[in-house]
Amino acid sequence: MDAVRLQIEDFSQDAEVLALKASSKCMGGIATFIGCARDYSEGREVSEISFEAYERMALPELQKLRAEAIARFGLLDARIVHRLATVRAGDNIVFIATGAEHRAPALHACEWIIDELKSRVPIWKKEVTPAGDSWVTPHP
Amino acid sequence: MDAVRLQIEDFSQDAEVLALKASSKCMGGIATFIGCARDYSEGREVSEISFEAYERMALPELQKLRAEAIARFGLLDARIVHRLATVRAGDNIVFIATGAEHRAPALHACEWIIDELKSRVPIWKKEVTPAGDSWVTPHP
Amino acid sequence: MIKVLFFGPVSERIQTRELAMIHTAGMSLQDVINQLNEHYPQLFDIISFIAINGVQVRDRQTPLADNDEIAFMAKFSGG
Amino acid sequence: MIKVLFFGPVSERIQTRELAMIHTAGMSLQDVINQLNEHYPQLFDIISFIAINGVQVRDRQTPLADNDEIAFMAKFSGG
Repeated sequence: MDAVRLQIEDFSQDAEVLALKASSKCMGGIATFIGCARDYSEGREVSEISFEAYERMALPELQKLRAEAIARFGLLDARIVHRLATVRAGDNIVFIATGAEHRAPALHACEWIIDELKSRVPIWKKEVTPAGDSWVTPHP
Repeated sequence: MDAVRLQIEDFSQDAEVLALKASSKCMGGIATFIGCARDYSEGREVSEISFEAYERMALPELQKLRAEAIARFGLLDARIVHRLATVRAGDNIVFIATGAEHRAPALHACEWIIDELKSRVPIWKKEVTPAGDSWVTPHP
Repeated sequence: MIKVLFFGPVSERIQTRELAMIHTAGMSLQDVINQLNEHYPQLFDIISFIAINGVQVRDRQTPLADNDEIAFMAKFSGG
Repeated sequence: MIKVLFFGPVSERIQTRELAMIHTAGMSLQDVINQLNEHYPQLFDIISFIAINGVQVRDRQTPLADNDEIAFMAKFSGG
Protein backbone atom coordinates (compact mmCIF):
# COMPACT_ATOMS: atom_id res chain seq x y z
CA MET A 1 0.00 0.00 0.00
CA ASP A 2 1.69 3.21 -1.21
CA ALA A 3 2.21 5.96 1.35
CA VAL A 4 0.63 8.50 -1.04
CA ARG A 5 -2.44 7.62 -3.06
CA LEU A 6 -5.31 9.05 -5.10
CA GLN A 7 -8.11 6.50 -5.10
CA ILE A 8 -11.83 6.09 -5.55
CA GLU A 9 -12.38 3.61 -2.70
CA ASP A 10 -12.53 4.45 1.00
CA PHE A 11 -9.57 3.86 3.32
CA SER A 12 -9.16 2.20 6.72
CA GLN A 13 -7.42 4.24 9.40
CA ASP A 14 -6.41 1.08 11.22
CA ALA A 15 -4.68 -0.23 8.10
CA GLU A 16 -2.99 3.12 7.37
CA VAL A 17 -1.72 3.54 10.93
CA LEU A 18 -0.43 -0.04 10.93
CA ALA A 19 1.51 0.69 7.74
CA LEU A 20 2.81 3.95 9.24
CA LYS A 21 4.00 2.22 12.40
CA ALA A 22 5.79 -0.48 10.41
CA SER A 23 8.43 2.07 9.45
CA SER A 24 9.87 2.53 12.97
CA LYS A 25 9.81 1.26 16.54
CA CYS A 26 10.68 4.76 17.77
CA MET A 27 7.28 6.26 16.90
CA GLY A 28 5.85 7.74 20.06
CA GLY A 29 3.25 10.04 18.54
CA ILE A 30 0.94 9.62 15.57
CA ALA A 31 -1.40 12.35 14.41
CA THR A 32 -4.06 11.87 11.79
CA PHE A 33 -6.44 14.19 10.02
CA ILE A 34 -9.55 13.01 8.21
CA GLY A 35 -11.52 15.39 6.04
CA CYS A 36 -15.18 14.37 5.63
CA ALA A 37 -18.13 15.49 3.57
CA ARG A 38 -20.64 17.66 5.43
CA ASP A 39 -24.33 17.95 4.60
CA TYR A 40 -24.17 21.75 4.68
CA SER A 41 -21.70 24.18 3.15
CA GLU A 42 -22.10 27.93 3.64
CA GLY A 43 -25.78 27.51 4.40
CA ARG A 44 -26.60 25.37 1.38
CA GLU A 45 -27.72 21.77 1.75
CA VAL A 46 -25.25 19.48 -0.03
CA SER A 47 -26.34 16.01 -1.21
CA GLU A 48 -23.03 14.90 -2.74
CA ILE A 49 -19.51 16.10 -3.33
CA SER A 50 -17.41 14.92 -6.22
CA PHE A 51 -13.70 15.36 -6.81
CA GLU A 52 -11.59 15.68 -9.89
CA ALA A 53 -7.80 15.81 -10.03
CA TYR A 54 -5.10 16.46 -12.56
CA GLU A 55 -3.51 13.18 -11.53
CA ARG A 56 -0.31 13.59 -13.49
CA MET A 57 0.47 16.65 -11.36
CA ALA A 58 -1.46 15.88 -8.16
CA LEU A 59 0.27 12.62 -7.30
CA PRO A 60 3.84 13.94 -7.61
CA GLU A 61 2.80 17.07 -5.69
CA LEU A 62 1.41 14.92 -2.85
CA GLN A 63 4.62 12.88 -2.83
CA LYS A 64 6.65 16.10 -2.66
CA LEU A 65 4.43 17.36 0.15
CA ARG A 66 5.01 14.16 2.13
CA ALA A 67 8.80 14.38 1.65
CA GLU A 68 8.83 18.06 2.62
CA ALA A 69 6.80 17.38 5.77
CA ILE A 70 9.13 14.53 6.78
CA ALA A 71 12.18 16.79 6.37
CA ARG A 72 10.62 19.93 7.86
CA PHE A 73 9.20 18.30 11.02
CA GLY A 74 11.69 15.42 11.41
CA LEU A 75 8.96 12.83 10.98
CA LEU A 76 9.64 9.11 10.97
CA ASP A 77 6.95 8.61 8.33
CA ALA A 78 3.83 10.15 6.80
CA ARG A 79 0.95 9.00 4.61
CA ILE A 80 -1.56 10.91 2.46
CA VAL A 81 -4.65 9.47 0.77
CA HIS A 82 -7.17 11.56 -1.20
CA ARG A 83 -10.32 10.05 -2.65
CA LEU A 84 -11.45 10.91 -6.17
CA ALA A 85 -15.02 9.81 -5.85
CA THR A 86 -18.53 11.08 -5.38
CA VAL A 87 -19.19 11.09 -1.65
CA ARG A 88 -22.13 11.84 0.63
CA ALA A 89 -22.39 13.45 4.07
CA GLY A 90 -20.19 11.62 6.55
CA ASP A 91 -18.01 9.97 3.92
CA ASN A 92 -14.25 10.26 4.05
CA ILE A 93 -12.45 12.54 1.59
CA VAL A 94 -8.84 12.85 2.68
CA PHE A 95 -6.57 11.11 5.17
CA ILE A 96 -3.23 12.28 6.54
CA ALA A 97 -1.13 10.43 9.09
CA THR A 98 2.17 11.60 10.54
CA GLY A 99 4.43 9.72 12.93
CA ALA A 100 7.29 11.12 14.99
CA GLU A 101 9.24 10.26 18.12
CA HIS A 102 7.28 12.88 20.05
CA ARG A 103 3.80 14.27 19.76
CA ALA A 104 4.36 17.94 18.83
CA PRO A 105 6.03 17.41 15.43
CA ALA A 106 3.44 14.78 14.47
CA LEU A 107 0.54 17.10 15.33
CA HIS A 108 2.07 20.18 13.70
CA ALA A 109 3.07 18.30 10.54
CA CYS A 110 -0.46 16.98 10.16
CA GLU A 111 -1.90 20.49 10.20
CA TRP A 112 0.81 21.77 7.85
CA ILE A 113 0.14 19.00 5.31
CA ILE A 114 -3.61 19.58 5.12
CA ASP A 115 -3.12 23.36 4.78
CA GLU A 116 -0.52 22.90 2.03
CA LEU A 117 -2.55 20.20 0.29
CA LYS A 118 -5.49 22.55 -0.06
CA SER A 119 -3.38 25.28 -1.66
CA ARG A 120 -0.90 23.21 -3.72
CA VAL A 121 -2.52 20.06 -5.04
CA PRO A 122 -4.57 20.22 -8.27
CA ILE A 123 -7.83 18.73 -7.05
CA TRP A 124 -11.25 20.34 -7.45
CA LYS A 125 -14.47 19.84 -5.55
CA LYS A 126 -18.01 20.02 -6.93
CA GLU A 127 -20.96 20.28 -4.57
CA VAL A 128 -24.24 18.75 -5.70
CA THR A 129 -27.15 20.54 -4.02
CA PRO A 130 -30.93 20.27 -4.53
CA ALA A 131 -30.60 23.59 -6.45
CA GLY A 132 -27.91 22.25 -8.80
CA ASP A 133 -24.20 21.55 -9.03
CA SER A 134 -21.43 24.01 -8.40
CA TRP A 135 -17.67 23.86 -8.36
CA VAL A 136 -16.27 25.18 -5.11
CA THR A 137 -14.22 28.31 -5.41
CA PRO A 138 -11.90 28.67 -2.44
CA HIS A 139 -11.76 31.97 -0.62
CA PRO A 140 -8.80 34.05 -1.72
CA MET B 1 -18.91 2.37 23.53
CA ASP B 2 -18.31 5.24 25.94
CA ALA B 3 -16.62 8.36 24.59
CA VAL B 4 -14.13 8.30 27.47
CA ARG B 5 -12.60 5.04 28.66
CA LEU B 6 -9.76 3.52 30.67
CA GLN B 7 -9.25 -0.02 29.45
CA ILE B 8 -6.72 -2.83 29.22
CA GLU B 9 -7.51 -3.91 25.67
CA ASP B 10 -6.39 -2.17 22.49
CA PHE B 11 -8.73 0.10 20.51
CA SER B 12 -9.67 0.39 16.84
CA GLN B 13 -9.36 3.82 15.27
CA ASP B 14 -11.90 2.87 12.62
CA ALA B 15 -14.45 1.99 15.30
CA GLU B 16 -13.71 5.13 17.34
CA VAL B 17 -13.94 7.44 14.33
CA LEU B 18 -17.19 5.77 13.27
CA ALA B 19 -18.61 6.43 16.74
CA LEU B 20 -17.35 10.02 16.63
CA LYS B 21 -18.95 10.65 13.24
CA ALA B 22 -22.28 9.24 14.40
CA SER B 23 -22.81 12.36 16.49
CA SER B 24 -23.15 14.79 13.57
CA LYS B 25 -23.47 15.10 9.80
CA CYS B 26 -21.72 18.48 9.96
CA MET B 27 -18.32 17.08 10.85
CA GLY B 28 -15.88 18.28 8.21
CA GLY B 29 -12.63 17.69 10.10
CA ILE B 30 -11.52 14.91 12.42
CA ALA B 31 -8.15 14.94 14.12
CA THR B 32 -6.75 12.02 16.07
CA PHE B 33 -3.69 11.52 18.21
CA ILE B 34 -2.30 8.11 19.09
CA GLY B 35 0.44 7.76 21.67
CA CYS B 36 2.51 4.60 21.23
CA ALA B 37 5.22 2.79 23.15
CA ARG B 38 8.75 3.36 21.83
CA ASP B 39 11.64 0.94 22.20
CA TYR B 40 13.93 3.70 23.44
CA SER B 41 13.41 6.44 26.01
CA GLU B 42 16.15 8.95 26.77
CA GLY B 43 18.81 6.61 25.43
CA ARG B 44 17.69 3.54 27.42
CA GLU B 45 16.30 0.48 25.74
CA VAL B 46 12.73 -0.17 26.93
CA SER B 47 11.20 -3.66 26.70
CA GLU B 48 7.80 -2.89 28.19
CA ILE B 49 5.78 -0.01 29.58
CA SER B 50 3.08 -0.47 32.14
CA PHE B 51 0.45 1.97 33.31
CA GLU B 52 -1.36 2.48 36.56
CA ALA B 53 -4.17 4.94 37.22
CA TYR B 54 -6.14 6.25 40.16
CA GLU B 55 -9.28 5.35 38.29
CA ARG B 56 -11.72 6.99 40.68
CA MET B 57 -10.10 10.34 39.82
CA ALA B 58 -8.71 9.65 36.34
CA LEU B 59 -12.00 8.79 34.64
CA PRO B 60 -13.92 11.88 35.86
CA GLU B 61 -10.90 14.04 34.99
CA LEU B 62 -10.84 12.63 31.44
CA GLN B 63 -14.59 13.26 31.14
CA LYS B 64 -14.07 16.83 32.34
CA LEU B 65 -11.23 17.26 29.87
CA ARG B 66 -13.45 16.09 27.01
CA ALA B 67 -16.26 18.48 28.02
CA GLU B 68 -13.81 21.38 28.37
CA ALA B 69 -12.30 20.69 24.94
CA ILE B 70 -15.75 20.54 23.32
CA ALA B 71 -16.69 23.90 24.87
CA ARG B 72 -13.34 25.61 24.34
CA PHE B 73 -12.87 24.64 20.66
CA GLY B 74 -16.54 24.37 19.62
CA LEU B 75 -16.18 20.69 18.80
CA LEU B 76 -19.06 18.53 17.64
CA ASP B 77 -17.67 15.57 19.59
CA ALA B 78 -14.51 14.13 21.14
CA ARG B 79 -13.31 10.77 22.42
CA ILE B 80 -10.46 9.77 24.74
CA VAL B 81 -9.24 6.23 25.44
CA HIS B 82 -6.25 5.41 27.66
CA ARG B 83 -4.99 1.87 28.09
CA LEU B 84 -4.03 0.53 31.51
CA ALA B 85 -1.95 -2.38 30.37
CA THR B 86 1.58 -3.56 29.92
CA VAL B 87 2.57 -2.71 26.38
CA ARG B 88 5.58 -3.28 24.12
CA ALA B 89 7.23 -1.15 21.44
CA GLY B 90 4.72 -0.18 18.78
CA ASP B 91 1.67 -0.84 20.95
CA ASN B 92 -1.00 1.80 21.42
CA ILE B 93 -1.24 3.68 24.73
CA VAL B 94 -3.66 6.55 24.27
CA PHE B 95 -6.17 7.63 21.65
CA ILE B 96 -7.81 11.03 21.22
CA ALA B 97 -10.26 11.97 18.48
CA THR B 98 -11.84 15.37 17.93
CA GLY B 99 -14.44 16.32 15.37
CA ALA B 100 -15.48 19.80 14.29
CA GLU B 101 -17.11 21.50 11.33
CA HIS B 102 -13.72 22.73 10.16
CA ARG B 103 -10.21 21.40 10.47
CA ALA B 104 -8.43 23.98 12.63
CA PRO B 105 -10.46 23.52 15.85
CA ALA B 106 -10.28 19.72 15.52
CA LEU B 107 -6.49 19.78 15.15
CA HIS B 108 -5.91 22.34 17.90
CA ALA B 109 -8.25 20.59 20.35
CA CYS B 110 -6.47 17.29 19.79
CA GLU B 111 -3.13 18.84 20.75
CA TRP B 112 -4.67 20.64 23.72
CA ILE B 113 -6.26 17.43 25.07
CA ILE B 114 -3.06 15.38 24.96
CA ASP B 115 -1.09 18.21 26.62
CA GLU B 116 -3.70 18.59 29.36
CA LEU B 117 -4.10 14.85 29.80
CA LYS B 118 -0.39 14.49 30.55
CA SER B 119 -0.47 17.17 33.23
CA ARG B 120 -3.92 16.60 34.76
CA VAL B 121 -4.87 12.94 34.71
CA PRO B 122 -3.60 10.65 37.51
CA ILE B 123 -1.91 7.95 35.44
CA TRP B 124 1.69 6.78 35.93
CA LYS B 125 4.05 5.03 33.56
CA LYS B 126 6.68 2.47 34.46
CA GLU B 127 9.39 1.57 31.98
CA VAL B 128 10.78 -1.95 32.10
CA THR B 129 14.35 -1.98 30.77
CA PRO B 130 17.00 -4.73 30.68
CA ALA B 131 18.62 -2.89 33.62
CA GLY B 132 15.43 -2.90 35.71
CA ASP B 133 12.13 -1.12 36.15
CA SER B 134 11.65 2.57 36.77
CA TRP B 135 8.70 4.84 37.14
CA VAL B 136 8.85 7.77 34.74
CA THR B 137 9.25 11.15 36.37
CA PRO B 138 8.09 13.88 34.02
CA HIS B 139 10.31 16.88 33.48
CA PRO B 140 9.23 19.84 35.55
CA MET C 1 -0.04 18.33 -31.56
CA ILE C 2 -0.35 20.21 -28.28
CA LYS C 3 -2.73 18.59 -25.80
CA VAL C 4 -4.67 21.19 -23.82
CA LEU C 5 -6.45 20.05 -20.62
CA PHE C 6 -9.17 21.71 -18.55
CA PHE C 7 -10.38 20.63 -15.11
CA GLY C 8 -13.27 21.25 -12.75
CA PRO C 9 -14.61 24.81 -12.98
CA VAL C 10 -12.48 25.53 -16.08
CA SER C 11 -13.78 22.55 -18.03
CA GLU C 12 -17.31 23.48 -17.01
CA ARG C 13 -16.93 27.01 -18.38
CA ILE C 14 -15.34 25.87 -21.64
CA GLN C 15 -17.66 22.83 -21.92
CA THR C 16 -14.80 20.51 -22.74
CA ARG C 17 -12.05 18.64 -20.92
CA GLU C 18 -9.51 18.48 -23.68
CA LEU C 19 -8.51 20.22 -26.91
CA ALA C 20 -5.77 19.48 -29.42
CA MET C 21 -3.88 22.29 -31.15
CA ILE C 22 -1.46 22.05 -34.00
CA HIS C 23 2.11 22.69 -32.94
CA THR C 24 3.96 25.23 -35.06
CA ALA C 25 7.63 26.17 -35.02
CA GLY C 26 8.48 28.84 -32.42
CA MET C 27 5.13 28.42 -30.64
CA SER C 28 4.94 29.64 -27.05
CA LEU C 29 2.43 29.24 -24.21
CA GLN C 30 1.23 32.76 -25.03
CA ASP C 31 0.13 31.59 -28.50
CA VAL C 32 -2.10 28.92 -26.95
CA ILE C 33 -3.52 31.45 -24.49
CA ASN C 34 -4.24 33.87 -27.36
CA GLN C 35 -6.10 31.22 -29.34
CA LEU C 36 -8.19 30.23 -26.31
CA ASN C 37 -8.92 33.88 -25.47
CA GLU C 38 -10.28 34.43 -28.95
CA HIS C 39 -12.85 31.64 -28.58
CA TYR C 40 -13.53 31.83 -24.81
CA PRO C 41 -12.95 35.42 -23.74
CA GLN C 42 -14.07 34.90 -20.09
CA LEU C 43 -12.04 31.75 -19.56
CA PHE C 44 -8.97 33.35 -18.05
CA ASP C 45 -10.93 35.05 -15.25
CA ILE C 46 -10.90 31.78 -13.36
CA ILE C 47 -7.53 30.36 -14.36
CA SER C 48 -5.03 30.60 -11.52
CA PHE C 49 -2.40 28.06 -12.55
CA ILE C 50 -0.95 26.77 -15.80
CA ALA C 51 1.21 23.64 -16.06
CA ILE C 52 3.24 22.24 -18.93
CA ASN C 53 3.77 18.48 -18.74
CA GLY C 54 2.66 18.48 -15.12
CA VAL C 55 4.97 21.26 -13.99
CA GLN C 56 3.60 24.67 -13.08
CA VAL C 57 4.86 27.51 -15.30
CA ARG C 58 4.52 31.26 -14.80
CA ASP C 59 6.35 32.55 -17.87
CA ARG C 60 3.90 32.81 -20.75
CA GLN C 61 6.78 33.09 -23.20
CA THR C 62 7.79 29.50 -22.41
CA PRO C 63 8.34 27.78 -25.78
CA LEU C 64 6.28 24.67 -26.53
CA ALA C 65 7.51 21.43 -28.04
CA ASP C 66 5.36 19.09 -30.08
CA ASN C 67 3.33 16.70 -27.85
CA ASP C 68 3.49 19.03 -24.84
CA GLU C 69 0.55 18.77 -22.44
CA ILE C 70 -0.78 22.07 -21.14
CA ALA C 71 -3.21 22.23 -18.21
CA PHE C 72 -5.31 25.30 -17.40
CA MET C 73 -6.44 25.21 -13.78
CA ALA C 74 -8.72 27.13 -11.43
CA LYS C 75 -7.83 27.56 -7.76
CA PHE C 76 -7.57 24.18 -6.09
CA SER C 77 -10.33 23.03 -3.76
CA GLY C 78 -9.29 19.56 -2.68
CA GLY C 79 -9.09 18.24 0.86
CA MET D 1 -11.13 4.22 59.14
CA ILE D 2 -9.30 6.45 56.70
CA LYS D 3 -8.21 4.69 53.52
CA VAL D 4 -4.83 5.93 52.28
CA LEU D 5 -3.81 5.11 48.70
CA PHE D 6 -0.43 5.27 46.98
CA PHE D 7 0.23 4.93 43.27
CA GLY D 8 3.14 4.33 40.91
CA PRO D 9 6.39 5.89 42.15
CA VAL D 10 4.85 6.66 45.56
CA SER D 11 3.71 3.09 46.19
CA GLU D 12 7.11 1.87 45.08
CA ARG D 13 8.90 4.06 47.61
CA ILE D 14 6.56 3.17 50.47
CA GLN D 15 6.36 -0.50 49.39
CA THR D 16 2.60 -0.58 49.74
CA ARG D 17 -0.45 0.49 47.76
CA GLU D 18 -2.84 1.04 50.63
CA LEU D 19 -2.90 1.76 54.35
CA ALA D 20 -5.76 2.12 56.81
CA MET D 21 -5.65 4.69 59.60
CA ILE D 22 -8.01 5.08 62.48
CA HIS D 23 -10.20 8.13 62.17
CA THR D 24 -10.26 10.35 65.24
CA ALA D 25 -12.46 13.33 65.98
CA GLY D 26 -11.07 16.59 64.60
CA MET D 27 -8.57 14.79 62.40
CA SER D 28 -7.18 16.77 59.44
CA LEU D 29 -5.17 15.89 56.35
CA GLN D 30 -2.13 17.29 58.15
CA ASP D 31 -2.47 14.59 60.82
CA VAL D 32 -2.28 11.86 58.19
CA ILE D 33 0.73 13.55 56.59
CA ASN D 34 2.45 13.79 59.98
CA GLN D 35 1.96 10.09 60.68
CA LEU D 36 3.30 9.11 57.25
CA ASN D 37 6.27 11.48 57.61
CA GLU D 38 7.24 9.80 60.84
CA HIS D 39 7.47 6.39 59.20
CA TYR D 40 8.58 7.37 55.68
CA PRO D 41 10.56 10.59 55.99
CA GLN D 42 11.52 10.81 52.27
CA LEU D 43 8.04 10.06 50.98
CA PHE D 44 6.90 13.64 50.52
CA ASP D 45 9.81 14.54 48.23
CA ILE D 46 7.96 12.92 45.34
CA ILE D 47 4.37 13.74 46.25
CA SER D 48 2.96 16.45 44.01
CA PHE D 49 -0.78 15.99 44.45
CA ILE D 50 -3.13 14.92 47.21
CA ALA D 51 -6.79 14.04 46.68
CA ILE D 52 -9.58 13.37 49.15
CA ASN D 53 -12.35 11.16 47.75
CA GLY D 54 -11.04 11.69 44.23
CA VAL D 55 -10.92 15.49 44.42
CA GLN D 56 -7.59 17.30 44.56
CA VAL D 57 -7.01 19.30 47.75
CA ARG D 58 -4.31 21.84 48.51
CA ASP D 59 -5.26 22.85 52.05
CA ARG D 60 -3.59 20.50 54.51
CA GLN D 61 -5.92 21.68 57.26
CA THR D 62 -8.87 20.08 55.44
CA PRO D 63 -10.81 18.09 58.06
CA LEU D 64 -11.30 14.37 57.44
CA ALA D 65 -14.49 12.37 57.89
CA ASP D 66 -14.59 8.69 58.71
CA ASN D 67 -14.28 6.50 55.57
CA ASP D 68 -12.55 9.25 53.58
CA GLU D 69 -10.19 8.04 50.87
CA ILE D 70 -6.90 9.94 50.59
CA ALA D 71 -4.58 9.51 47.61
CA PHE D 72 -0.95 10.59 47.63
CA MET D 73 0.31 11.05 44.10
CA ALA D 74 3.56 11.75 42.26
CA LYS D 75 3.63 13.86 39.10
CA PHE D 76 1.48 12.23 36.45
CA SER D 77 3.16 10.49 33.51
CA GLY D 78 0.28 9.08 31.48
CA GLY D 79 -0.29 9.51 27.77
